[in-house]
Amino acid sequence: MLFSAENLSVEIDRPLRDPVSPVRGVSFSLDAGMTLALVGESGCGKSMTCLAIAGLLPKRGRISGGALKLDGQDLCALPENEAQALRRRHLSSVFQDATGGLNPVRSIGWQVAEAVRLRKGATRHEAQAEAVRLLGRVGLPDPERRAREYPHQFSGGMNQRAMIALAIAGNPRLLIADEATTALDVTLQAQILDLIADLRSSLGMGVIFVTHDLGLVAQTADRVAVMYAGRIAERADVADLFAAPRHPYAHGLLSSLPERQAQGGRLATIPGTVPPIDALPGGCAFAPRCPRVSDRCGQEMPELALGAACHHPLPPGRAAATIREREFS
Amino acid sequence: MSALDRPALPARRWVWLATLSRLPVMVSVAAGFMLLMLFVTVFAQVIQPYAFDHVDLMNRMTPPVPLAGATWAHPMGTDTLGRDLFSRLLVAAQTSMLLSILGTCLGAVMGIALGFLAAHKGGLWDEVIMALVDFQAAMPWFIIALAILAFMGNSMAVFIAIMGLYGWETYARITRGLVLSAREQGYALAVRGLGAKPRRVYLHHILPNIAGPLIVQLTINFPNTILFETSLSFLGLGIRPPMTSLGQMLGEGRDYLINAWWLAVIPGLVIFLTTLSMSVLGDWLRVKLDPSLET
Amino acid sequence: MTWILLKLLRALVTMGLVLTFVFFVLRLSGDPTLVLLPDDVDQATREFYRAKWGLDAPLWEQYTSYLRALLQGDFGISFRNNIDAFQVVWDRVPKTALLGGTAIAIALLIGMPLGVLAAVYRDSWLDRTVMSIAVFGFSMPNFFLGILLILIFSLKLRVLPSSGSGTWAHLIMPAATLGTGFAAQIARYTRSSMIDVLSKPYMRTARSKGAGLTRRVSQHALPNASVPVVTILGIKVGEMLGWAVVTETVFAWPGIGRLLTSAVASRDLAVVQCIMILLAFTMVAANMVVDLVYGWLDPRVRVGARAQA
Amino acid sequence: MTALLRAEDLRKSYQVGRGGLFRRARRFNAVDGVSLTLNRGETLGVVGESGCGKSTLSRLVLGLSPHDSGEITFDGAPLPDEGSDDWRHLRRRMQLVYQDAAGALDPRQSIGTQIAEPLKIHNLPPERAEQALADVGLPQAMAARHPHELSGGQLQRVVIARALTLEPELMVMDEPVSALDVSIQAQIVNLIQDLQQARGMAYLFVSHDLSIVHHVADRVAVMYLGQVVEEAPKAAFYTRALHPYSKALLAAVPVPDPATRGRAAPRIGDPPNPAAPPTGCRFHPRCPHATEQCRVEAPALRDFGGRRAACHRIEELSQ
Repeated sequence: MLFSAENLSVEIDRPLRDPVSPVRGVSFSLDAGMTLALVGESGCGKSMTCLAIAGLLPKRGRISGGALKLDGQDLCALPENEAQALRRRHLSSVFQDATGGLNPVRSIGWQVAEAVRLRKGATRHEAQAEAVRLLGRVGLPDPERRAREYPHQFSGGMNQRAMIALAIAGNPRLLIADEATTALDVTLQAQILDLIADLRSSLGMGVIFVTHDLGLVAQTADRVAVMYAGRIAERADVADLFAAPRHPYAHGLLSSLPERQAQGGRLATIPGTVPPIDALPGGCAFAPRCPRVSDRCGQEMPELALGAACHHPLPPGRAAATIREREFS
Repeated sequence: MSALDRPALPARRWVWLATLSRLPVMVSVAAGFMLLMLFVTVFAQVIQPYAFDHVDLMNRMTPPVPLAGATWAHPMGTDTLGRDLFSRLLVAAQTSMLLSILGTCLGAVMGIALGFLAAHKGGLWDEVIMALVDFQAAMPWFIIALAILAFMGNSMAVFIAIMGLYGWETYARITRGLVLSAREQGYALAVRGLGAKPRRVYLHHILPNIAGPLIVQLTINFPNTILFETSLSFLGLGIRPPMTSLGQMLGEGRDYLINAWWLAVIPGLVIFLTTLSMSVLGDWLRVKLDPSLET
Repeated sequence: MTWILLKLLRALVTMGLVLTFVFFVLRLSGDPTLVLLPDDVDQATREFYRAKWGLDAPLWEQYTSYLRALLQGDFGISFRNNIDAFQVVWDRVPKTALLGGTAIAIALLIGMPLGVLAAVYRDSWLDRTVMSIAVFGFSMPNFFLGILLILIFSLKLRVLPSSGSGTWAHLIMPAATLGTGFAAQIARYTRSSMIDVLSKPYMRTARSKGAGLTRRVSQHALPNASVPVVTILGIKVGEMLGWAVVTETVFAWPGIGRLLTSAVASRDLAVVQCIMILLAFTMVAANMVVDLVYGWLDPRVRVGARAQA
Repeated sequence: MTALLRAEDLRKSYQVGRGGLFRRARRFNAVDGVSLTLNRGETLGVVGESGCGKSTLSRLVLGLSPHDSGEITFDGAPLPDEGSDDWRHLRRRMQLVYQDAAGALDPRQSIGTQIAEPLKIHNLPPERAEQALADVGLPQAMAARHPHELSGGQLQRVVIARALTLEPELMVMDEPVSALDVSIQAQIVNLIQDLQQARGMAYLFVSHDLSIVHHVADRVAVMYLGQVVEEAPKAAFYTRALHPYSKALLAAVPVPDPATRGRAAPRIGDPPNPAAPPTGCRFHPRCPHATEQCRVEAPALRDFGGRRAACHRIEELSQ
């Protein structure tokens, strides 16, 4: 196993108020060459999970519990500098805003070369050559010249390619792509996804793919973890999830997609809104919006069992369409 | 008025009270000092124990109270002509405050009006006003003021005009920027799209939304205006005898540093405390009113 | 290259406007013969001097001949001591340049690092201390600070000379007086600019590369944060020239400021005019330098605004 | 029956950067010769990627920003000049809802005041405000709140309610659900459709999301770099698009079904700078079927039996 998160929790301190926990007991694992999708709506804790793994939590945030195992070594148990060294060597991230993610006063080549030097300790000259090679590898035409240009001279798509070049510098083993294609147009998005898939198989990386777009999940992931209010609601193989989701939230999410509706009809919806993380209901956080809710849900937090954290999961393998008719209308 | 129109007034009033009770100590002290200064500005003539220009050659250069040789008749001592320093200080503070308030307001009104005009009219208006702004910013205004005052002589009107012209360009630039960006904000566009006339958009929506940053600018500018006035008077070019201002007192007192340091230090201290209080208040207001300035 | 030419053109227009403004303000504000000549001279003498100084011509002609003279580098004759006004002013330039340069150096060397530290350790005791000192620093009227320094170091402790110039000891107090407020402002601007930059996504990118704090600050944040600070520096040069006049007066520092106050007192029109033109030129030049530095710091300006592909 | 909205050869350009002293500023044709019609009660979906001019178009047809050339008629009459009294009166009949609901509301005024504002402007009975709030499914208590206290979905409901108070005949929806979460998106889409059924409004529905447009639109127009390249009834468009760009767009949509994996993404490269569009057919540098003719000659929008497309090679390619 390449990487696993075990019962990961994150806490954020707030001035004059109690700290909040945007991530509460999240566990998943992935192997080399595999893509795990973390999917959920805004505020579900998927991005915070990524930042915790990458060691990029904001100043006031910290990992408050659990373990992050990279090749069996627990990053949380190691001394800070050793953990950061391991992360630097083996782990890298690509974020949504590529243009903002690149330093406007440094050339693209300088920035990629810096990543090469920091990860591999190459000489300045080697790093420069490697940067040009990487820029070519991610599909930038004329990388020699492009390396000397600045982010404002690039289009959004080119900047995202440059960010990917920066991320794969030094052949990391785990790539975290946090909404990496969200800001891009569909035609570009498709090409960037192809690039990531291609790099994954040629470099043998594990990929944690964070998105809110279930279409992207279906197209890219091997395994999926659906998050809701800081916890994993459902964890499954991609085919199983889309064929027969077990958690009512995952089911509701899938049902609300226009693609999965009869034409012209109304879309299935999940009533209500996501509760703010500092005012979560007791028990299951989804209970107030859940069509299958019982008294037990309001009192007892369901544990993740057989892929779904729910006291009343939908039965496995049942055709989703019939349930939708009955419960989400 | 429909039921929907009723704003939640009681709740908001409560918020204000709560904020007042949670003021940081420094801010409370600064606010207290500024209130005191305002009180002096209004009532200087009422509280002064002597006329500020009352000469008493028998009691010259008596020191202020804690020092040896001081009398309670002149708690802050007297100057070289035996005039009561406390009374002079009150009147000087009044003059300085009045001039600075007047100057700040003149500059603000002019700048804000021109800024609005530039943003609203656009085109040539905008170009001309912004050229004026650039020009004003490119002139060493303090030095020009110095020359004008020296050559035009002791005219209060000229002095006030110069104070008013000081700093207007900052308001103009800020107002123009704020109006332009507020107008591009969704809400202004949306209200226009509902069929509102420009007057409604400006008065009901844009002005309330940009008032915060403008007030902040006012508090930033006020200490500068005080320094502007006191510096000119210090050099003997602003307020001149027989009138007095804090800068003028300090300038006079400077010649007696060796024998009577308090003649310079006391007015200096008042100037310093005023600008300091205003800066502290301004910083606090800035965080409160304009979160965009301090992320 | 176009933008440099445009800047140059703009600077020229500004200079032209300043020259015009200075001319009319000074000519309209009083008759120099009334001030310079003794009260009891007769009208004929007065007229003689008016003619001699070219004050009898229509204003428009005075203005054109004034511009023509300026273009030839002729700033007129000092009314008081009958020598070339430019020479009188130019002799004082090194003193003011020394004072101003030292003050700017103090401001940058103290203000920038403190601002950076305050931003990096934001909300810590260090930040609060630095920022409190900064508020004191820029609220302090510079003439008052000067007087306090004289009181303490010259009159009480008797370690530094209270006025004049010549030795390094003479420079310490005036430079400190002029530099303090400036340093405080630079510290504040640097801090807020750094705070802004530190929250930018590219700082997270640098972190995710594994760059250490020193590297992140020096290689990634500072080059970006210094852009607005440099802009402020250019704007503040004018303000500083004003403060220099006050400081030079307090310490009897024989620079341009001191010359200005005495020339103003004696209504030496040519000298005042020359000083104002020189200072305006300094400000315009400072803004040009800032623009150039700007281009050097920020490739977005340097490469020119090519629309995003 | 006359169409509710008709646009004929609309053009709008913006200045890019500042002009020099001796050089004209470059202009960027955001909308470059667009013609379309919208009937009463109908939904026309306008799709395209960023920079294609769809947002500009949505403001042009409402008269919110002036067009350079071309003609817009609303209910048979040309749009009055922007800012005139007629123009302001016309606001009652046409309204805009766009992506940034939080931005569209004044942060300092209560929801109630803002919903009632159009009624004040047009001297209409204030009761309509309560009705509108109920129509979008918000409780009356919401009226006392301020925008920052509401969630994204609620804000979008407020914006829709504010537009509804005027009982418009045309609503232009510019990416109305793009900023919302999936589950909230569905709620708003349903609301928009319910309102249309109840009130018979016509929608110009602008979106980059082809699946949502598929769900709500009757007809679809595809824009690319300021021009309409294809326009067709929904069913025809989604079953068989004619233009190569439409095909690429449809192929790139990530389908939420793992069974469709393994389709190769269309390799059409990065989009060009919209400020400097290519010659001839604007899609030719990215088009797999481009010929010499495409490089030099701009294709006209031609009729293909109830649908239109702008491509030189449609006949060959559809064989």
